[in-house]
Amino acid sequence: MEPRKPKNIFVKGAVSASFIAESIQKHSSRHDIGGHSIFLGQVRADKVEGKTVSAIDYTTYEEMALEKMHEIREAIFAKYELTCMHVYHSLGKVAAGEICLFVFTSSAHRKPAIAACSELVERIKAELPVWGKEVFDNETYQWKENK
Amino acid sequence: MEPRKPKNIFVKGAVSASFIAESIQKHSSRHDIGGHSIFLGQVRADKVEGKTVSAIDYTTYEEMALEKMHEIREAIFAKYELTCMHVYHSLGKVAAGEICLFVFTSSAHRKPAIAACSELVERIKAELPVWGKEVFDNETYQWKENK
Amino acid sequence: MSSFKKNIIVFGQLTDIIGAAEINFPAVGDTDALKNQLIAKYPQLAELSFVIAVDKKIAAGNTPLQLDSGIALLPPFSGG
Amino acid sequence: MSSFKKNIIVFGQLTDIIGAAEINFPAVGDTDALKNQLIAKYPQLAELSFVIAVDKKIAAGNTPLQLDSGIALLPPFSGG
Repeated sequence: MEPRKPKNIFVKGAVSASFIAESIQKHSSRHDIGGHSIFLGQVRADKVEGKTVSAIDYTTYEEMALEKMHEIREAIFAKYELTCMHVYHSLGKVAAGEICLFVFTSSAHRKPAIAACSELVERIKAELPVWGKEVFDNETYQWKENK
Repeated sequence: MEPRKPKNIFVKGAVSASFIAESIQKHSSRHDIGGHSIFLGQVRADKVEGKTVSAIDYTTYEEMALEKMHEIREAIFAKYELTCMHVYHSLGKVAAGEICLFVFTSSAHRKPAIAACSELVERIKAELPVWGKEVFDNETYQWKENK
Repeated sequence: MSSFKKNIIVFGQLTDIIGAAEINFPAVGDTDALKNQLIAKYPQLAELSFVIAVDKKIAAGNTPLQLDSGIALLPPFSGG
Repeated sequence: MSSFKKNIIVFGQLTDIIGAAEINFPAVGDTDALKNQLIAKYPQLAELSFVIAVDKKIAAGNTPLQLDSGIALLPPFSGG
């Protein structure tokens, strides 16, 4: 069997609600799926010393991120009984209120889908070489820190 | 303060992908949200003794279900720091491949959204007086059992 | 006398056993008595796990019934 | 001699400190030596936690560098 090829997860700008709807809709032909779990990261307009975050500008070390994502994907597929797994992460500017991360897992039963989605989100945040620059309304910025 | 009124969670037939997209889109004006967690229940075309499930026909004891859902909602809001919580459950026939349950939680941070969504799904399945009748392709049926 | 009969609403697979979504049943004093009389009339109920809801709350243990109590028979839930 | 210099790619807030997304830096034998020389040239790096990736893998402990190793400087990740 040929190994799965690393898939691109990066999209330019925000993930739209209609893109999410299309992804969900595509799974209606998979009659072995009983549950989908979705996580969406949304850009918050945090206030820092009187300034407000208006957008996050994302960059990545793409080749490394895709290799790492491939490794995470294989590990999650090995650990949970999933039918599908999809991950999309924004690059470039994503305005406050827009979606920057879309993680989507499906399974015959709810528990693997939910557990896999949650673990994927944690691993993506901790292990993918992606950086967010929080751009303020006055054009200054600070580098985002994940907690 | 007036207590929150029980909200109706029931929708006739399947939950459409476009309805889910609209629900997500509505939250783009909430700039205090950092993460959304969504669970979707989808009808599986299970095979039982040579017959295939073509749809699930849902019924409920509506007044009791809405009171119970209200109680669950209040408990989840008290337990987790959420900005929003939405639950939609189908009544009547939902065909294989269609969505019958849509649970949607949002929070400033991912962890409360994910934990609340997962707990909501468990409580909805265990505590809401809702019954699914699995209708087979030959018009016979069996009553669904939750595990 | 009709004042000593109560409407009981019935859900899920219990409607198959009882043959209706609502029955008119002689009033009894508590949920244990009701359960016994229901099983006497519909023996198949003994094979099925079901609970009695009184005024939209599941009766935990034997629960007294008032003449105006709303009674429902609920088989195991299977929503979602 | 240019063959003893290496391109190093730089990400996130490190680009602010180093002032570029890519630098040409004298080749050294291992990642500890590289880190020391980088801090000597860019003292602000000492205040920041960062890791060195060698051929797209984070160097765990001191890692020997080949002349053809792909080197990248990665500040703490903040995706999602």
